[in-house]
Amino acid sequence: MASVLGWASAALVLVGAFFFLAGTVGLLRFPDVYNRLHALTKADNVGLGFVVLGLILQAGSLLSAFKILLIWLLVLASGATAAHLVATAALRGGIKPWKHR
Amino acid sequence: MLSLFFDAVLALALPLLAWRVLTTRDLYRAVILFIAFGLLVALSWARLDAPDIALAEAAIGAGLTGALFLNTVGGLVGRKRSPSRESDESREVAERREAIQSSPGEPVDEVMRPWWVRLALTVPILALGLALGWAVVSFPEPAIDLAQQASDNLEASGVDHGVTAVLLNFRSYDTLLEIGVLLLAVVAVWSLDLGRVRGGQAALSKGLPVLHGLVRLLTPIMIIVGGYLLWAGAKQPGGAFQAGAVLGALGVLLVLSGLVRPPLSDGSGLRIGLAVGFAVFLGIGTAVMLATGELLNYPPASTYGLIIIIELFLTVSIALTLAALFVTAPPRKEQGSKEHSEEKGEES
Amino acid sequence: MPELYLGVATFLLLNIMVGLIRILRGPTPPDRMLTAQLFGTTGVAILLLLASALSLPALTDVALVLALLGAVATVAFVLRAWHKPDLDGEEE
Amino acid sequence: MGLIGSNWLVVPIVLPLATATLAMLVGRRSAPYLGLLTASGILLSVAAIGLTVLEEGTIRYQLGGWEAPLGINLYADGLAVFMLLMTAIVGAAVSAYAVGYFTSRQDESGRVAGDSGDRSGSFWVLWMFLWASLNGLFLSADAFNLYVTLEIMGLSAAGLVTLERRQSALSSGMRYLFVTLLGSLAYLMGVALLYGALGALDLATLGELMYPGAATWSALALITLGMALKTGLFPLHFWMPAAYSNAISPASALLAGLVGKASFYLLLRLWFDVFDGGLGPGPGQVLGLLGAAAIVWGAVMAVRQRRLKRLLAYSSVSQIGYLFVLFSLATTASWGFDAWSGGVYHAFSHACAKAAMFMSAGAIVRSVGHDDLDRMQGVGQQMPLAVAGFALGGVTLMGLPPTGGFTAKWLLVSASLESGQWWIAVVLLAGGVLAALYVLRFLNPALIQVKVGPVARPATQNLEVTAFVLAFGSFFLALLSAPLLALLRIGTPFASVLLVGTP
Repeated sequence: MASVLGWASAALVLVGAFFFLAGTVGLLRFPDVYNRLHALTKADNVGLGFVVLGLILQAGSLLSAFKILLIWLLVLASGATAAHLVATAALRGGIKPWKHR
Repeated sequence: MLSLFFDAVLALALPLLAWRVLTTRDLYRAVILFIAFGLLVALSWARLDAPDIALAEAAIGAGLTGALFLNTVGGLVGRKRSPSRESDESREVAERREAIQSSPGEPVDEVMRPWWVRLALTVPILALGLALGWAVVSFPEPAIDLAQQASDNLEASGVDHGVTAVLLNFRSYDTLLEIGVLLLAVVAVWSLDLGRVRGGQAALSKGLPVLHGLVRLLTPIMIIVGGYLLWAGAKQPGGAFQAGAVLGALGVLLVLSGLVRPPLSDGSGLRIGLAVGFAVFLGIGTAVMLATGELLNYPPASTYGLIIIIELFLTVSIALTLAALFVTAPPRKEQGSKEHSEEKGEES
Repeated sequence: MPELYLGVATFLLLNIMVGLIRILRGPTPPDRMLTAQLFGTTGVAILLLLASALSLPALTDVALVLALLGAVATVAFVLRAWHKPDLDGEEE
Repeated sequence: MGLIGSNWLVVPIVLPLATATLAMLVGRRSAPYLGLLTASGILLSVAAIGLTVLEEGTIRYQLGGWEAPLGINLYADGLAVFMLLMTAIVGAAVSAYAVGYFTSRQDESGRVAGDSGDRSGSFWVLWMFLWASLNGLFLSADAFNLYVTLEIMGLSAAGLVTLERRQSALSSGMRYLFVTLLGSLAYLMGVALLYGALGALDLATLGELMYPGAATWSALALITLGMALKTGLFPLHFWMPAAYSNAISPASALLAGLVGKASFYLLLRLWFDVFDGGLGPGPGQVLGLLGAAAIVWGAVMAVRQRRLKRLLAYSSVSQIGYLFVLFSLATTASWGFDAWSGGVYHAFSHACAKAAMFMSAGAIVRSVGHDDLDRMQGVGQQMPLAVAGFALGGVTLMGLPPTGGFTAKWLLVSASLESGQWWIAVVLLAGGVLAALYVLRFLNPALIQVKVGPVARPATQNLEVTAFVLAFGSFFLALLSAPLLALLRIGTPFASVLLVGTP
């Protein structure tokens, strides 16, 4: 049982790491700020989400599991808000969205 | 092995990042690099097994300092907009700035550094670096182990966490004076009379409701976390500084989002709040002289209680100090509408 | 398990290093700011992994503080630092 | 010693701290009274500490009840009390001066300031913090605690410079802040190295464990560099003229009189108590050479100035040189104590004289509305007391008897002759001649009789009187040499010399 949990946890953490990688690649490769925001939120929501899930499986106590979950929810809320604010500001600041030609 | 690799990446990244922060001429870029630098420093403290400092660095280095710098850069841009036509030289500087700028509104460091200045600075700094490295490598085994002495006396310190014991008992005099530095910092900033220097104006008109929603969500959580850190400080990493930093960040958020009017409503209230931590610390430190005969020598029976009382008030003052440094202007006696209209007048 | 967590933490740290390119290149201030935002999230993940790998529960608190304050710099950037060039470019 | 006896030691630190907090809360009306009350309290406590030290020897005080390496100690020996006394006298005079300075609603150049009340409130908070940090620095026996006092000192001093709301004051205040932060950071790095190598922060413990090695040599270099920068030793004096001349005059008096002396004291304390006389003769010679260069360079630059306050600032560059000369003279040879006490005595007499001169200059500038040396004709007629105060301070700088400057120079010159370094004596005497030249740069035009009609000038009597009284005190400081030198003997690092040589 413990080893199954361990494997699951390892897999989840690795999936999370993959999404962080995807976020970083997107950040570097995407053409404008709005597209990059999209990549960024993948890392925020999904990447950290999977890492947190993996760690919760290994968490020693209910309290620490709850704390880790709370951290993820916080990042989710502030990440979404920050992305929204940056996008709005960029739009107001006159940065034109990229269009594929 | 792996941990060694992690540390190696950190050790390489820190000087590289520091160098980029210092040599970057675009101020936005420098500030954002500095935020990243603060994050890596927090990670380093975590690796060095110093979670107390990692906590403080995460709150102040990666969070609040970045916000303060961004506010300042915004203020600089606002300043630069207005007259730069005093002389030909400044126009030249302005033109060069235009040329360097990659995007409108980006402030650029204008100081030109000739090569010989760089050389003259590089040589002694390199020498200093080498001397420091040599010195650290040649450290002997110290004759005295203060850490051991501190943990030997932990029992008598009234708390169970070594860092807190050092800060509020063994070396409480240092901490008392450092709290004085915080109070002094606010007075010094007020003496600059920066009342009318504000950061740039909001770059968004829509989207504020979302921000307000976030702030309303974060407010209770930050208060709880601040209280948790304060309470935890007696036996694990945490304490007044970390709790104060979290609550100070809350104050900054409230000020920024406009949910609290900048010069926190009442001048004398703010002054009392800023001074209360220092005053209580000094008062208790002096009062215990009557019982034990020495400054800051708490009576054994009430040590824990006194430390907790001091920390509670310190948290309030530290939080207010951080928020007040963000607002910069001293509170005015005649408040409210006038202040607000002044601000409006500047913006239009 | 600690080795795996440590490995993933190192991988995430390398991610940050690569991401620095975006801060250096920009081209616009919002690009740089959102990269810093990503770094904050990555830092939270690294700290959580380290807390588990090194059995230092205090690092979870560090991650919590980082998560709480992650948005402060971004909010300051949007509200105080970045100007609307089209609106205040020609004042006075 | 009774309970009260040893607790006198914390009064000069705790009292101004409490006043600073109160001054922040009460209105600007009562802050000056609080300040004067504190000044008298500090004078009283310093007198009590001085008497105790004279009678019973050095005092060690355990803060928080913890013993030395773990906790922080305060330590009062003759040198510490000497510096406390200097600070108390100059501080009390500047406090009295500031009461008069801030009651009129005008700034330095005679313009009516809109909110001098706010400035007055900030002044008292900053000055009380500064005073507490100075006293704390002189009494501290802990390397890290010294850093904390340096931090308070630098921040409050920078705040005082920027109280004058002109662009020039703001920029020189910011530069001063950066310089002082840089100096403190260098010091902190040195302390970190000492802690890493020796494992302690208590000065006495560090002194016992001291050994010549990579870490201690680097620490010595960093600490010396930082403190030389903060004191303004040539060629690290670049920030001084602007900071001293652009600040409001009470702040200039405090900076030139006291703040520079504190970093010098710190260097002196560590150099002889911890680093064993500089870990060899070489480093002291370097400092002595720089000091000699400073004496000449500062004086020559002072002669060439066209503005009164800049002249005084460059004079400080020169006078600081005298302090550093002692490092090349004070050895364990028989003249060691003479050189050491001569330098320290010079710190005292210069603090009083230069503070008094800046105070006189402030009164003059406020009255005539400028500090242009070429337009000072007839000032002597209108403000005899201020000019007299300036002249008395000037005589101290020249080192003529019976001033404190004379005692100091006598001790230094005799030490340099005894040690065979006669060239130092030449520089010291040349510095005195140059001082006469630059003092006359002001006195010459000021004492010219001119015909002027009655002009409405702001009342500056308070300022003139306080400046004159302080200058008068410094003028007769040589008469107090015997008790003051007796005080300096208590706990001096040159005790062994004293036993051998003639007192």
